[in-house]
Amino acid sequence: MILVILDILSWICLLTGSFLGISGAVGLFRFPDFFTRIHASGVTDTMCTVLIIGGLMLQAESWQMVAKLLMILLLLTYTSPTSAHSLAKSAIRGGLRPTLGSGD
Amino acid sequence: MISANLPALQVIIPLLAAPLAFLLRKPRLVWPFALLTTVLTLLVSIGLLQQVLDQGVISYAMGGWSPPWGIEYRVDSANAFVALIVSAMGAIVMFYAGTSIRHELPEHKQTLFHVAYLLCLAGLLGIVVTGDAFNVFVFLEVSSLSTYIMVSLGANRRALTATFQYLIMGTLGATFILIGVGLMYVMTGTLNMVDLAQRLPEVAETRTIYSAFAFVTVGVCLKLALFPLHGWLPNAYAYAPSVATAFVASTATKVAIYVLLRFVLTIFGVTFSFNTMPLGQILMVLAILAILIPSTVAIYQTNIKRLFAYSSVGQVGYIILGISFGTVLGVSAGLLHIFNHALMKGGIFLALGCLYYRTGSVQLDAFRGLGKTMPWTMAAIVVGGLGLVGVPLTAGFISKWYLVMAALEQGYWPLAVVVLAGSLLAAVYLWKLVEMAYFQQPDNATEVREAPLALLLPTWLVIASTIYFGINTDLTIGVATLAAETLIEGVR
Amino acid sequence: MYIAATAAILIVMTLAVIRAVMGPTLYDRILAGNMFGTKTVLLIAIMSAVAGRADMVDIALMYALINFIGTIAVLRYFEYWSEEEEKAES
Amino acid sequence: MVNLIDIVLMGLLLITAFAIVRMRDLFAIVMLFSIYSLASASFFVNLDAVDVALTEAAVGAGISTVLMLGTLAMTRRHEERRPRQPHLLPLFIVAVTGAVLIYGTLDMPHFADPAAPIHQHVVPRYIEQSGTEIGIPNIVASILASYRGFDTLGETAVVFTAGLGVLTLLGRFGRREELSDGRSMYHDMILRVIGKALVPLMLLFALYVQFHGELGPGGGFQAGVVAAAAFILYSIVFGWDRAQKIISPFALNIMMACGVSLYALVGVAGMLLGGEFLNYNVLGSYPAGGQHLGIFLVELGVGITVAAVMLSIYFDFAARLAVRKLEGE
Amino acid sequence: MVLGLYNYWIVVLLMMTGFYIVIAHGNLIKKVVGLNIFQTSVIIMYVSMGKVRDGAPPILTDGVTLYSNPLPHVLMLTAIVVGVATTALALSLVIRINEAYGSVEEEDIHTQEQSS
Repeated sequence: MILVILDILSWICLLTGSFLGISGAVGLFRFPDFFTRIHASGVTDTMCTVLIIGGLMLQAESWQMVAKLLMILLLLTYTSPTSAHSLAKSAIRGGLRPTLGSGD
Repeated sequence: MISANLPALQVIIPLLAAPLAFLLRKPRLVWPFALLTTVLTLLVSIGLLQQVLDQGVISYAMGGWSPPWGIEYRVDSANAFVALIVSAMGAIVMFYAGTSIRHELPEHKQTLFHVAYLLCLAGLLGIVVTGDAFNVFVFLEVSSLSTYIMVSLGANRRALTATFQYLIMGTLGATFILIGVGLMYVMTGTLNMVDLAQRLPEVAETRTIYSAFAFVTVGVCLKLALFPLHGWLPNAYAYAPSVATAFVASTATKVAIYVLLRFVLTIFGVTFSFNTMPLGQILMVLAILAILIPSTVAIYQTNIKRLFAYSSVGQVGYIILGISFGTVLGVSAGLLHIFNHALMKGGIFLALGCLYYRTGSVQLDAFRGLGKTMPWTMAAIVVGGLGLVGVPLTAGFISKWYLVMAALEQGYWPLAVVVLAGSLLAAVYLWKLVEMAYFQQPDNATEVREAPLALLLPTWLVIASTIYFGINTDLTIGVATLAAETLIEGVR
Repeated sequence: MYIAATAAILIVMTLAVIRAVMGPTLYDRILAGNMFGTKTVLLIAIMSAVAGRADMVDIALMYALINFIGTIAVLRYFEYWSEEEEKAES
Repeated sequence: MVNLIDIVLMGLLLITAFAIVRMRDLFAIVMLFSIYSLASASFFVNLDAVDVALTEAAVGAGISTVLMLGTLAMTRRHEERRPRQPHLLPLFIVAVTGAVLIYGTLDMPHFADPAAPIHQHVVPRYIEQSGTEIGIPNIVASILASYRGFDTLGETAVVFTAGLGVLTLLGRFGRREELSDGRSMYHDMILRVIGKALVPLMLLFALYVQFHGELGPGGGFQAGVVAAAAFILYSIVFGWDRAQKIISPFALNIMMACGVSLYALVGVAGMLLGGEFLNYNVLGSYPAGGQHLGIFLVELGVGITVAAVMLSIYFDFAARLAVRKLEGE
Repeated sequence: MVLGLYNYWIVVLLMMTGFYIVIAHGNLIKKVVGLNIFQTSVIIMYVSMGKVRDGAPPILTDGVTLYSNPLPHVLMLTAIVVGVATTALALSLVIRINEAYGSVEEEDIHTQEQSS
């Protein structure tokens, strides 16, 4: 019973994660300028990672696997926003400005 | 114990000495150490040749894993002969390097040069003694990378562009070889040369093997600077430090030719290479072009190192011409010329190094009146040059004679004319130097003295040996014929 | 189910590559490259889950690290380069 | 699923490669190259080449990319667009070469065919015997360090040569201390915190990869590259001048020579104990024990050399950048 | 069976793309990138050869008998390392060339060499 619940839960995680991933990518692909794109990818990316890795963790057969996946999860949740942040910061410094909402 | 491990020691000594020399740091410690290493390597290769002549083929299983699972070192008369050439030139040039490098390079780069030199020696010897097709690639890269380092140390900024070009062409060549070996491997499942030779005939009639053959041959021809793939060579030779030019010119292309022989004759076999594939015809046409065109280009050069570099491309043509017959006589003529050309060109480049040591230039102008100011250096260049022309009593004559005989044996008498024409062209560019050196007055403005003994001695050792091997031919011809027979009979 | 997630990730990777190719600014490319890297990590995590091998997750871990360093390095050197250019212009 | 991933990744590789041909912005080209490298690395995982994948990611997407970026920082950003002679000759050469290769593939055994000769002749022994002969689970590590250990020695020598070469071309002995490669990313507080946390983790991971290499993917090369990458990260975030106070170029020089020597000396030890060069069986009281010790030492040598060389190369590049900066001011 | 030789053909295309960049482009850095693509594609070729259908990664595991071929993997580890060594050397040459000539374009360098 518990196994079935775990299974269903993990599928839900994986599917939602995939959906978020795709929506982020569509955002990256379709949005008009850099800052909207980084917004789109930044918001969905982290959640997508968490959900997919979480889904895999629920499926994992050994504790070793769970531990390693957890490490990846932690690493990605730390590094991905950091690089997004540095990227945005350096884009600003590099003279790039948002075109949407700039008031003109 | 030592005699059983000779094949491994041949490569291990310089390979291990390189990092140790790097740890010594001080050039005045590094050079004696490196010299000792090269002498030991030379002794090992003499011992190895002796052992091969006594006992026949030596097979040495690296790591104790029998071939084809492990890497095999397989020494027969052909590679023992080439290894001897390489390590002999290695030792002599290293002796010369002590004085020359101290003069040409700043102190902190001298150590780096010597270490690169040892690595290059190890790489070349590794290519020669190995019996594993992939191992060839690895050691090819060891020797290539260290050659790039040595060439890039040249004083002129053009040494840098020359090295870059060399690096690109060399890497393309090595990658082609890698592709070829991969295609062979996918059809046979083995990398060991003997094993490959035994398993290839089963699958020889497949398009994959045809294509593998093409890739290996083109890759190796890039490395050995066969016309028209010689683009990297003239500049690399012209702008490298004198020692590097002398060493690389007398060994690197020779080892590449050996690799060609090993792949074409031992692994693919004579029948496949020369009957199934039109290798003989292609090589012959390219060899004829290589003899005629670069030698003509050489005449118009004013940088004399560049002149002799073009001459090297021409001389490679002679060697390839011998190989293109696919007969014992032809291949032994090729091997003989590998040996003789290594000596002649090595000697000439060493002599040019003496000139550079005193005048700081290798342009044609620097030769003005050189016959008077540096008689021994100039005489060395002339004797070496006469060998290139192929005058009797020099080693060059012997190999050209054999070449012509091999051509006549096949009934290709027009080739004798080509060889003769090549000799004439060599005589023309040599005459340019002789005229400048002996019939022009030296500039009185600059005082030029004869080069120091530490440079002249190794130079004349090499030059004198070209005369010795022009008169006493038993050793060279004997070993070359034996080696050619081993190569052609193969392992079947 | 794994296959659905894999397909989704592959689609994301493709879109990221297209964005990296199209640009237009270098920052867009870096962003796309970063996204590509993260999705590679996920792809390999899924592959190792399918294979049921914990040791393959090490590779994913390695990718995550390398991807981070790559992004930071691009930013660092690009900034350095722009500084130089500004100096050259002024 | 293997086929799906295979096809898509191949397509991505093609897109990236073609884009690189067309593009002129060199920074973008390097970015795409790093994507290319990561994509090919995932491709390797898909084809079971886990060790290769680990190395390709670390080396291609990591070290090579960083070095290319460092070069770009010192040169121009754009490939100059200038009228050139039509690319007919190169195109012809490439077309012929490609045609020969395609022709060659026609008789090749089909992809993933288990009956292909490549899987029949030499390899079965590695797969069946290495468990007892060597006694470690990772077959790749067994072949790399023992069966074909001599190749690996040559490869370590190549790495050493590269370190030597970069030192020759870019290095300067002495007078490095007063140099600095300019404004680092020190100003970025978040990055600083994350960087500080990540560096020791990466070093730990490097040790794990080094010593776990017998059991899973990993080994000396990968570990060396990760260790070097950790210091490179430190150097990027905190500045090269700080990084070289932790590990000096002099120490790196010694390490890179010691690693190769260690490898070769293990081989010589085999010789002295009566075996062949690199025969580890004689190192221990029983063969598998000797193999274990030999592989451990050899991988350690590789790891030391690779880490030292990669870092030394990076430091040489950074030093050059610093010298440029000094001269510019 | 759909795949058949598909993988190899794509690999050949990739290889030739890299090769084309090396010989047709004049920018030295781009040449180095091309060389890397060329070498990486050769690695892809070898690794493709080593795949066995339904094989497992070549790490001995209980209960698994079918492994992919480990030998190409070993060879390619070597090739990757050789590749990065060459790249490092080539890039440092590019830096030195840029210092000596003020350009990394083959044509600029060529003109300068002709005039000197």
